[in-house]
This record gives sequence, C-alpha cells and structure tokens, in this order.
Amino acid sequence: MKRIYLDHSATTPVDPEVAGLMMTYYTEKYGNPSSVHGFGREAKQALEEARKQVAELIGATPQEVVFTSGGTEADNIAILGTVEAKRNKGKHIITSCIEHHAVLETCEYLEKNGFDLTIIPVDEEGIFSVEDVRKAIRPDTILISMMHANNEVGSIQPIAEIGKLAKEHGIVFHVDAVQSFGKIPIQVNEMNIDLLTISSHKIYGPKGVGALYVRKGVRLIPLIHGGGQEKKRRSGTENLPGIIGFGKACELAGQRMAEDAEYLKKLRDKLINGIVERIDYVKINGPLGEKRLPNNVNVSIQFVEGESLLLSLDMLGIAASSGSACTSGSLDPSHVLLAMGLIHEIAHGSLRFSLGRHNTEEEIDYVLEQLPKIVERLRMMSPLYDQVLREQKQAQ
Amino acid sequence: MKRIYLDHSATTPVDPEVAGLMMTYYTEKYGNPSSVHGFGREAKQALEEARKQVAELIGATPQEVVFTSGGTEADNIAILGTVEAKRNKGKHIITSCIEHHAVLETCEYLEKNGFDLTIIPVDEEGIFSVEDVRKAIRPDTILISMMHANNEVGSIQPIAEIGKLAKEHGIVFHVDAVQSFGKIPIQVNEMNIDLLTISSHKIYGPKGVGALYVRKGVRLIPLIHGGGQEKKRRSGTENLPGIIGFGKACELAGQRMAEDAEYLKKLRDKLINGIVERIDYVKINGPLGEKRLPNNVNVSIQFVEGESLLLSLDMLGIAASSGSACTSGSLDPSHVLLAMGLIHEIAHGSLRFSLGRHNTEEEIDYVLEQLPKIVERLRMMSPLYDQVLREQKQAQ
Amino acid sequence: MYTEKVMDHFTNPRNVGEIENADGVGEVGNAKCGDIMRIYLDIEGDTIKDVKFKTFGCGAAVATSSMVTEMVKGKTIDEALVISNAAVAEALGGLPPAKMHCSNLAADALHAAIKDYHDKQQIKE
Amino acid sequence: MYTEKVMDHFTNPRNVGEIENADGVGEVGNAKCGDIMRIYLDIEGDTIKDVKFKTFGCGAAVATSSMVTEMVKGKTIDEALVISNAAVAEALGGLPPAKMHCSNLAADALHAAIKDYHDKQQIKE
Ligand SMILES: Cc1ncc(COP(=O)(O)O)c(C=O)c1O
Ligand SMILES: Cc1ncc(COP(=O)(O)O)c(C=O)c1O
Repeated sequence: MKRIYLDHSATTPVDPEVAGLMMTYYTEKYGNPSSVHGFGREAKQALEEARKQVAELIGATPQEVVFTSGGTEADNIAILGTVEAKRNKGKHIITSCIEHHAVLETCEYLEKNGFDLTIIPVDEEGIFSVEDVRKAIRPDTILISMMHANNEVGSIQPIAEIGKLAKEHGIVFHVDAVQSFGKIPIQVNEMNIDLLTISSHKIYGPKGVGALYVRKGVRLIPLIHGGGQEKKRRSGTENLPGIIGFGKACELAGQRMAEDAEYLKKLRDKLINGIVERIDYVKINGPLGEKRLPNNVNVSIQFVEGESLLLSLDMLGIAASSGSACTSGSLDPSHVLLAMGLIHEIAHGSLRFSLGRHNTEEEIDYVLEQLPKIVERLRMMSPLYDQVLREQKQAQ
Repeated sequence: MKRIYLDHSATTPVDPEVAGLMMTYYTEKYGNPSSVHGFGREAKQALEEARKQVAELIGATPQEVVFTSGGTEADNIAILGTVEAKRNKGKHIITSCIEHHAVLETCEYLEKNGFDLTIIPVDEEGIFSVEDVRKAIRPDTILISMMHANNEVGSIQPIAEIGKLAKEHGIVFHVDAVQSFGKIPIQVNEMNIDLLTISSHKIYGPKGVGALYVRKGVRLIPLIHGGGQEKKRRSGTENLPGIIGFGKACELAGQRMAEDAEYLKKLRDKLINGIVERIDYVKINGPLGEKRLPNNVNVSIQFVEGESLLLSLDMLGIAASSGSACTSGSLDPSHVLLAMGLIHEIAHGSLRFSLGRHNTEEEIDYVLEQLPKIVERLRMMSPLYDQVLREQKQAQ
Repeated sequence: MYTEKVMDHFTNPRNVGEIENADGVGEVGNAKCGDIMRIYLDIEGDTIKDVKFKTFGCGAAVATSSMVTEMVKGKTIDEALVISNAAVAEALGGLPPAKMHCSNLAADALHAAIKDYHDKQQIKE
Repeated sequence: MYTEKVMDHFTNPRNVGEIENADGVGEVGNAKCGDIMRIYLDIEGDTIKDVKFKTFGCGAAVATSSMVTEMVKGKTIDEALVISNAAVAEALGGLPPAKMHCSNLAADALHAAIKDYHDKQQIKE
C-alpha cells in the first residue's frame, strides 16, 4: 500500500543527506568533543560548525546557541532556568492558552510552586493580541513565554510586537518556535527575542536534538548539572551525530525555505479548498493566507469523531493527526481548539494535515477523493447526523 | 596514519549493526510514537521493543525503564526528582567523593539550596566502604547516590551491600552505572537498586540516549515537563532512532559481555604490566584484578604532565585521556585521584587508557613501544626530573 | 494499539443503523466527551430479535458498539443483562488501557435500551 | 584546539636544557598547579647570548617556554623585559582561552631569570 505522510508537524523524515552525514559520525568520527586527542578535536570542530549553521538561520551568534535534547527540554530550560535566575525579581509569568504542553505544563508546575501565571487568550483564528499582553504586564513580571506559530492550527503570532513590549519593560522574552523554525523567517534581534526554542526533528533533522537560543547576557540556571558542556548551560556528553544532523538540516532549510513555502502553500490551499468544496458541515480552523504556516491544514468535520477519521484514513495509508481527546489519552479535546471557541463536539471531530517537502499534488488529490467517502460512512453511523438526515428528507 | 582509539570510557564507536538499524528509523520508519497512524504505531512498537532489550540487561521489567537523553540527564532526574518527591521527609543526601560530575555537581547544587550532603571518602584503591555509608545514615536521609564502577580508575564498588543497607533503612538508592553497564553484570533486584543510570554511547550505542531504571513504586518528580511521554516521567518527543540503537546495543552487550570481558582483561593486564616493566616511577591507580573494570588502565607517570603525554600520544595516532587539570579546563587535577590520596603533581601526570572490543594486541604492543620514548622525551624536558638525573649520575 | 478484532469491527461494523419504532432505545455518553452510543432493540417475547446501533466516537467506541450487538442478537433479555463492558472488551481481544474507561460503554447502552423497553412495557401494562 | 605553531613548538621545542652556572635562572609555577617553567640565561654585557628552558606542564606550557626562548635569544635585557605573556601567546598564533591564564607564564619565567641575574650582579658589585 502506498503511504502518504501528512503529519510533518508531529515529526519529519530525516533528509538522506543529513542521515548520510550522521552515519559518518556514528561509526568513524565518533570522538567525544571534550577529548583532547584527534578524535575529540574533529568532533569539537564539527560541533562548532553545526552551531554556526543553527545560529545563521535565526540571525544569532554561535555562542548564543545551546544544544539540547529537543524542543521540550529547551522550553523547560528557558522557563525554569529564567525563573530560577530571577526568583528575587518577581514571580509573575505571562504565557498563552495555545502553547505546547512543553510550555504550559512547565508553567503550571511553577504555578503549583508559588508562581503567578497569566494565560493570554486567543481570538477565533487562534491568534493572541499584543494589547492583552500589554495589559497583563505587572511590575513583578519576570518572563513572557509565547509561541511563534501554533502546532495545531498554524496561526502565526505577532511575536515582533510582543518582543518590543517585553524589551520596553525589561522582561525576558521566550519564544517557542518549534513549528515556525525553518518554515518562515525568524530573526532574534529584529524580533527582540531573548530565548528561542527550536527542534531538529520538525525540519528533516534527527529526533532527540534541539536548541535554545540564549541572548548574550541573559542568565539561566541550568536544568541539568554535570560536566559543564555547552558552556555550563547544559551538561551531558553532546549528541554529536544528532547535532551535526541538526546543523545540516538548518543549512538545507535555509536554502530551501522560500521555495518550500511557496510549494507547500499551493498544496495547503488545494487541500483546504478541496475539503470545503467536497464536504458539508466543515470548518477550517485557524487563519487563512499569510497568517497561517505554509504547511498546516486543520479542519473540523461535524458529526464525526477525530480518531475514527484518523483510523479510516490510516487504513488507506494516509497519516494525519487529530485534536480529538481520544488520540491524546486525555479526556478533553485539543486545548487550542477549545481556546479558539470551538465547542467540544466540534473539536473532537478535527483533523490536522501537516504537509512536507515530499508531498505531491497527486497525494492531495487522493486525500480529496477518499476523505469525503470516509466522512460519509462515519456520518451514516453517527447518531448526531440523524438530525441532518431528517432535515434533508424534509427538504426533498 | 593508523589511529588507535583507547578512550572507550569517554565514548565508543557505534556498532555497524546498530547504526544500520538506526538509519531505517531516520529515513523510513520515521513516525512519532505518539501518533495514531501506521507510522506512529510502528514507531511505538519499536520503542517498546527497545525498552525490553534494555530492561533485560539489568533484570528489570520494561515498565521500569525511562529513556533519557543520556547518563547525565538520568543522574539529574534520579537525584533532583527524588529529593523533590521526598522534600517533606528529610534533606540529607549521601554520595561519594568519586562520583561523576553529573552526580557531584547536582548534589552540590542541592547543597547550595539547603540540602545536607555527606560525601563518603574512598581508600587508596578508589573504593568506598559500606561501613562509612552505614555511619553516615541519618533519620532524615532521603537518598543514597553512589556509582557502580568509577570512570577514571575502574574501581568496582560494593553496591549490593549498600543496596541492602539502603533497603533496611528505607532510603532511595540511586546507582550511576554508566561505566559498568554492559561490561559487568548488574541485577537491580539482587542489588536492591531503586534507580539506575545507564548510557548508550559507552556500550557501542549512539550518543544522546540513556535511561533511568525506576523501580516500580519509587516516586520521582519529573525534571522535564510537557507532552507526558515515558508515562509522564520524561516529556519530549522520543529520540526513537537513538533509543532503538540503544536497545540493540544492549542486546549485543548482553550477548558479548562475558567474551568481551575476558578479552579486555587480557589486553588490560598486558598494558598494565608492560607499562610497569618499561617505565620507572609509575604508579597504577585503582585496584588490580577482579575489582577493576575489564577495560580500564590508569597510570600516573611521575615528573611529566598529563596533557603533554596525551598530545604526544595523539601525534602518533593514539587516543587516550588524562586526569590532568589541563584537559578539563579546571584548575585541579582529577578529583578521583586526589580523593585516592595522590598528591597534585602525581595526579597531573596520569593517563587513562580505556579499551574496547576492537582493540588488538598489536595496538597494545605499539603503545608499549611508544609510551616509554614519549615519557623519556618529556622527562628530559622536565625540571622535576633533574633530581632523579642527578641521583642517577651520583649512583654511577 | 488496537487488536485486529477491534479493527475488524471498526472497519466492518455489524448492525449499523436504526430500527424504526424500536421496542427499546438506549443512549449513553455525550458529545462533549466525544462518545455517544445509541442502541435499538427489536424484542419478541423475551428474545432480542434484532439490534442496531449508531455511534459517534473513536475506534473503540465503534468497535464495542458493533461487538455488543453481535453478542446479544438472538439472546434473551436476561442473557443480555449480564453482559458487561468488560465482557465486550474481552470479546474484542482487549482494549488499550486508555480506552477501557472512556469508550467502553456499549454494554451500558444496551442495558439502557433494555431499561427503555421495560419502561415502555410498564406503560403499556 | 592548539594552533599549528603551538604544536610545532611542543613537538620540536627550541632550546630545551640547562645552562650550567647560568648568569640568571628563573622559575615560576608549581607542580600543584601542573605547570613549572625554569629558564636559564647566559648574558654577556647587556645581551642574552644563550637561553635554555625546562618545563613541566601541558602543551601550552611547553610551547610558550620554547617560544619565549626564541624571542629573546640575541636580544638585550631591556628588549627582553618588555616581552609579555600576551606577546608570547600572540607569537604562537594565540592560545585556547582556557590556557591563556594558567599555562601562559613563560615571560614571567624569563623576567624571573633576569631578576635573578640582576640580583646576582648586585651581590657581585
Ligand atoms: C510548538 C511546539 N513546542 C514544543 C514541541 C516539543 O518539541 P520536541 O518534540 O522536540 O520535544 C513541539 C513538538 O511536539 C511543538 O510543536
Ligand atoms: C560514571 C559516569 N556517569 C555519568 C556519565 C555521563 O553520561 P553521559 O555522557 O551519557 O551524559 C559518565 C560519562 O561521561 C560517566 O562516566
């Protein structure tokens, strides 16, 4: 069976060029960058080369890049490390209601430990307002942590404006850019970002690697203590092959970003328009056009449940994801969709297609051919659809 | 130039079988284990398979294995997670003076934050005494964290006895087994270990992966918050290819352990005996025989400095490591050698050769041929050697 | 995640549909939680002659609904009453732990339908 | 880590050895810190006619010792006195940041040797 992967926001395949490079570092150039000998020195040099590649993509200096085990750890270092360093300055944190769990759970952990949390709402497109953030700022605000683009609905946030605000008030500004990094431009200086979380496995790099950009002068207490690697900011033997893969993936992302974005927007809009044309009672979640990530499609399909949709798609080889509670093991559907004002039953029936570089028009055509049939089948099974059927009958 | 790698305690090459398997997961089976679709399910299955492979090597159940980004993170989770969970029970921690920085720095961070630390000394062989631990136990002791085998001098510790003691007193017992794991047998139940740190890149697996064994029922507050992976004990998208590589490396280690150990002991003793025969004024650090890791050689060479030795060896393609301060960027030489009673100038002149599966007798012969020449050259340059030369002259 | 049997029942659910003027109809769950199951019973004497279901929910919800209809068709009411959610899950070869609780309500829907039948009977009497 | 020039001076150190009955001998560092440098001077008039060194220490310690001996050979004492540790490091194409502080003492050893020479001269006078 042909497999169509439309879940690139969950994770991406590793680019073959990246994987090939990594292999060399697994089996031949396997030195520990801390070692004095030749193996160690070649490792160290490759490590610093990768640091440059990452820094370049966000307009940072290499010294400001701290490698981590992924986006989640970077978010944790940023938030926990800042509040630990600023403990005496205040205990108020601002974040948004559509953050990834890596940010939200961390902030809630802090709230349980005596910190004050203000959670900024979003509008129906999933975008938060600069004005709301301005109003939330208090004299004891020590951190603003807000994402650049949302992982579920692809909404791009007014980060530069919030950066300006944070700077004016001297508040540390952390941005989770895991989903936007490598897809749309990010410039930490222009955007006044102090801490930026990025992750490798969302941009055709390996899993298990990420980085935190730490603006020169911004102090963080480390989360992980030990040998003092990464200038004492993150201890542990460096995941060198992973880091090198990440560096290479950044280089490739920089080269391909514009072209990829244009191509993905075409596919994205084809899929969005096709769904709206072919299926009744659907709602596209998130903004349309330039405020949306080039690769994100999110749609709520009324009267059916997300996991059933996913399973049905999966049986045809189509891999997507859903905001349904059933796919996350939690009781509630996507906190992002709920925050955007969707009611539970609609949120349960949502699908996310996240496109990637290797997807084709034919694949989109196939999805557009199959999805209506799946929806029809599930709706015929759904007690919620009875009402619609009855109305249709009456109208005839 | 032929390169001879004798620094396996720093890191190992990845076994080609392991690396090959990982490649598949980078480029083909790249799903996120949390995803519902086929890509996700095959990832999830592989993840659980790897968990079994790791568990098997330590006599644990798969559910007790939590994957981390490496040994350092596992040490941090074990220590910080335990004290956070036991905060109300007490604030006394017992550790040893020869622990890795991942343990020592973490404990010292806690000491700065109000915890009490007892650091158990070692004897001149680098082994701590069960009696000392017994005496250190207080009613408010919440954690004992002690290593299984030392990374510098290869000394194997009386872990089972300390485990018994910890159990008698109801104290959580954490063991850093990064250096012993895969080299000598470990059984978490027989040894009464509650938390065990292991790392992949020391056993021919990839860097950037490790695990913490967490005995069923032992509570830990997570260090990294987020999506709730690893049964909420360690959030973040799983480093699946890394984990799979680690699993495979564990399987191979299990199969090869006895044979490897026998072979390595032979090489080890050949190197130790060769050095002692060929060079004056040397001291083997750490125990001889069964209390020493099969692959560890550590020797102090008087009147010369470690980094100079390393550089000289490196120019001949021989990769080793040293307890010299100069190789670590710190001011003091190895805290382990100092704890064993070596004076600074002797500790500065120490070399560690850590052997691996692929080393040969010929390689050892080459080292034994070259090392005396290097030492001779450096000693002729050393003001500390003048005294010896003068005495030699007088004796003539 | 799901057993083959679950996937079979999800892909080819048995007895989907409605029974017009059913002798008993039971509905459990709610859309907010993402699971609604409705079961229709056609009863003659003490025997369940026909049974249909409609379900909004995840794979487990659909499969358990389908399974329970297969289990009760042709059975007596008393036999149907002893069928538990656990028994349905077991008949499917088990469910993932996360699903045992939330989507495993098909027996409840069945029992609600039987109760509805009894209620209607009482009114008739 | 080290520049080629450092490695060259480490591998082929210039002027290793002692000068018997040297006019000035200077020693800095101590074994505890892992670095000892001893410099011997042979001085005629105001000129450093010969210079030798012995060093216990890391690569940087050996290379800076070697470098400083090259820099002063044939120079006057006044010229030698203005050579700083930083100048020695620079002549080697730089040192790793971690080494700038701890192992970069060769100029100090040189100055100690010159001081020793002056002290001896005073005694003679
Ligand atoms: C917005 C956002 N932040 C953080 C993360 C976590 O990153 P990682 O998967 O590298 O731990 C993700 C990905 O799941 C994400 O989409
Ligand atoms: C005894 C010991 N503990 C912990 C570590 C840290 O493990 P990792 O390199 O996987 O972070 C090491 C390795 O450097 C070690 O030797």
